[in-house]
Formats: sequence, C-alpha cells, structure tokens
Amino acid sequence: MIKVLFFGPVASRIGIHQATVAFRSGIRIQDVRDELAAQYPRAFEIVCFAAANGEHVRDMSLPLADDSEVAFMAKFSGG
Amino acid sequence: MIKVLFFGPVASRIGIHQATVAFRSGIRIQDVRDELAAQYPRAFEIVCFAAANGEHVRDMSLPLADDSEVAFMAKFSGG
Amino acid sequence: MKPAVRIQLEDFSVDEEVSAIKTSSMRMGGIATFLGCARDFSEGREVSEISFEAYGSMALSELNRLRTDAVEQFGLLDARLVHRIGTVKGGDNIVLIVAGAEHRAPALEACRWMIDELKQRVPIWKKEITPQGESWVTSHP
Amino acid sequence: MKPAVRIQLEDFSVDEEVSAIKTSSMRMGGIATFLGCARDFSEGREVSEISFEAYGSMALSELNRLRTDAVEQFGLLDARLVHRIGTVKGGDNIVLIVAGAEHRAPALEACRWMIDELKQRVPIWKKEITPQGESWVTSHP
Repeated sequence: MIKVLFFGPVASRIGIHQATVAFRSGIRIQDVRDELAAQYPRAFEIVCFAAANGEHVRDMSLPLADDSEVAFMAKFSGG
Repeated sequence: MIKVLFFGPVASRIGIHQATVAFRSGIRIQDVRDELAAQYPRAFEIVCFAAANGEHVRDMSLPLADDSEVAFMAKFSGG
Repeated sequence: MKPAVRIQLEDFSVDEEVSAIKTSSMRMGGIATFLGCARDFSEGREVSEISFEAYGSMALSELNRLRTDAVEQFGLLDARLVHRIGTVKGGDNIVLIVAGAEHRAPALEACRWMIDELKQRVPIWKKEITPQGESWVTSHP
Repeated sequence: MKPAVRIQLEDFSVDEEVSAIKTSSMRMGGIATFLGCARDFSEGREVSEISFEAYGSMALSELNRLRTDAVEQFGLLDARLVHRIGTVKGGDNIVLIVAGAEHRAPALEACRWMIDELKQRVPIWKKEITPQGESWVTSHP
C-alpha cells in the first residue's frame, strides 16, 4: 500500500489529507500521481512538488517500495 | 577659548582627555591641529578624523567660532 | 536547552535563542537574526489571522539540512531555525532564523540565505484569513 | 518605551527592542537584527575584557543620523541602534541593530548597511584587555 499525503491548499481542494494507492511491483511515483490526478484534477492543477518518504523527488520515474509515504504538494509559502 | 577633546587611543597617548587652545579671530581647525600636533606628536600619528561641535570636519580650513568644541580622533573601532 | 531546529505551535523568544546559540562558542562575534512576523494586510487586503500547516516530519528534516548546509557553506559557528504552525494574529512571530559566526559578514549573509532557502525548500503552507474569507497563499514573492 | 537610539553602560534585551520596533507598524513583516558580542580572542590573542569609550554626544547624533538615513534609503518602517560603553567580558553583548520593514530584503540589507556604517562613522573606540596587558584597537577589518 502506498500512503499519499496532502497538505494545505492541495488538501483543501481534495477535501482529505490522506489517500492510499495499491502497491504493485515496479510502481513509479508518476503512476501514483497519474492515478490521483485523474481522480482530483482541480487539486493537481496546483501541485508543484512531490516527495517520497520525506525527501524531495525530482525524477518522477522513481520506483516506490511498498509502504512508501508519498506527498504531492503545492508551492510552499512558509516563512 | 577652543575646547579640544581626546578619546580612547589618542587620549591614552596624550595622557589627558581635554585641552584648550586660545581663540583668535580667523582661527581654522588646521591651526588648532598644528598647535597640538607640535605638542603631542606621538598622539597625532594616529589621528584620522576631526570634528567641530560634534560634526565630522572634512575641510580642515574650517574657521572656528569662539567656544567651539573640537575633537581629534583615531580610527573608530566600535561595533 | 531546546533543539536548534523546531516546528512548534507556541511562540518563541529571540533572547532565548540568542543565549542558546552563544553557548556553542566563545568565538562568536556576530549574531544575525531574521524574524518574520504576521502583517495585518497582504496585497491590499486586510488580514485578520494567518494559519500555517506543515508536512511536519519533512519540514523538520529540510530545516535541519538547511542548518547543516548554512553552517558548512558560510563557516558559521552555529545556526538555529524555529517556525511556528497553527494560527497567528497581526504582529505575532512566525519564523526565526539565527546565524552566529566569528565575524558579521558570514552571519548576515547566512541569515539571508537561510530565510530565502526556507521559503523554497520547506513544506509549509500559509492560509490568510480575511474578513472576506480565507485563502491559501499559493504563489509567493 | 526606551529611545530608538542609545549609548549605555547596561546590557540590553533583543526581545525588548523587537517588541518596541513592532509597535511602530502592523505592516512589519520582516525584522532583521545584528548583535555584536565580545569574543574571547582577537588576532590570535586571548582577550579577557573589552572596554569601550565614546565621544558620547557626537556618537549619539551620528547613530541617530544613521537611523534616519537607513529608514529613508531602504524604506524601513523603523530601526533601532543600541551600543554599550564601559567594560564587557567574553560573550557579552556590545551592539544591537534592529531593522523592520514590510518585507525581508530591505530589513536584512539595511541591517548590514547600518553595522558597516556604524563602524565607519560613529566615534567609539575599543580597548582589548589581555593577560599580557591592554591595547586600543586602532585598525579594524
């Protein structure tokens, strides 16, 4: 199972802070994104960054391990 | 009478914090400096700045009024 | 002493963080700080409150990395970063960056660099609550 | 509230100065500070104490001018400058500069400019007291 987290503006457009995507061997972070973007297109309009297990992901072809924690995030506005 | 102030390293070389120079009509700050530098040559080696009545003086030909307060100062080292 | 990097609901004290950073070295001649506060308006709109949400674990690890990078890059003696979450009002403290070095230039430069990087790297989001409603800030100057 | 520009024997509190500067505007989003502290060594020598002497009236008017210039030049909402005189020990506070602006860039830039200018313009001298004797600092980095 892949745990997916949403925060702030993204969570607010989706209406939830967390979702799950079934794990399958070879699943890439892009696959998780595609699946969720189809489900929540308005929220994904503002997604700028992805993270896997608390680390920024630049290469969306990153394969995910089972039980990974993934986040799709809007532009940060802290500070 | 012109009151002359010394501080920190300059005062320390002269051994006093204050001196006076007789006022005469047309006296310039350079005249005051020349008179004191002759008397305290070691102290004036480190003099970098002059002030008259609490204002930086760049033009040493500035004429002084009677009762002026003049300072001859070493490079600052505050902060 | 509190950890050098924190994300917390409660307010912080600049004096306390300055005292804490001083304990790391007696060679510290310059301490630069940047304190971000809540303003009561933003882009022409009145703002009554600002609310912050963070991806806590990632934000904390990014802040720690920022601190390590700054210490190394600017030759700091130490650095501290504190960011509040939850809801703050106009004038309240939001974020504090403290950089300590032997001399002033690296302390001030590192402080500037850390606040700029924090805004780029650290997963925290701001919601402005105005009399007309609330909205997440999604772009930032 | 204490005056925004001071030369004093006693120590100061960063929190107190930050609170004071905040009262000048609710539009203050960024407050940068620079705190200069006494180091326990200088150019390889151990320093036990540092003593400061000022041309008090001129130093105060130069600090006030510095504040006015910084506010105008960087569009600050307010600024505060406090310098201690007398004798301080390693780790003690010496000087505090506080710059408050709507945004971070002018606050940080003004803070840097004020501490650099202070060292150039303000008639204050430092004497280092070491186990080998004392000496006035006559050149400065």
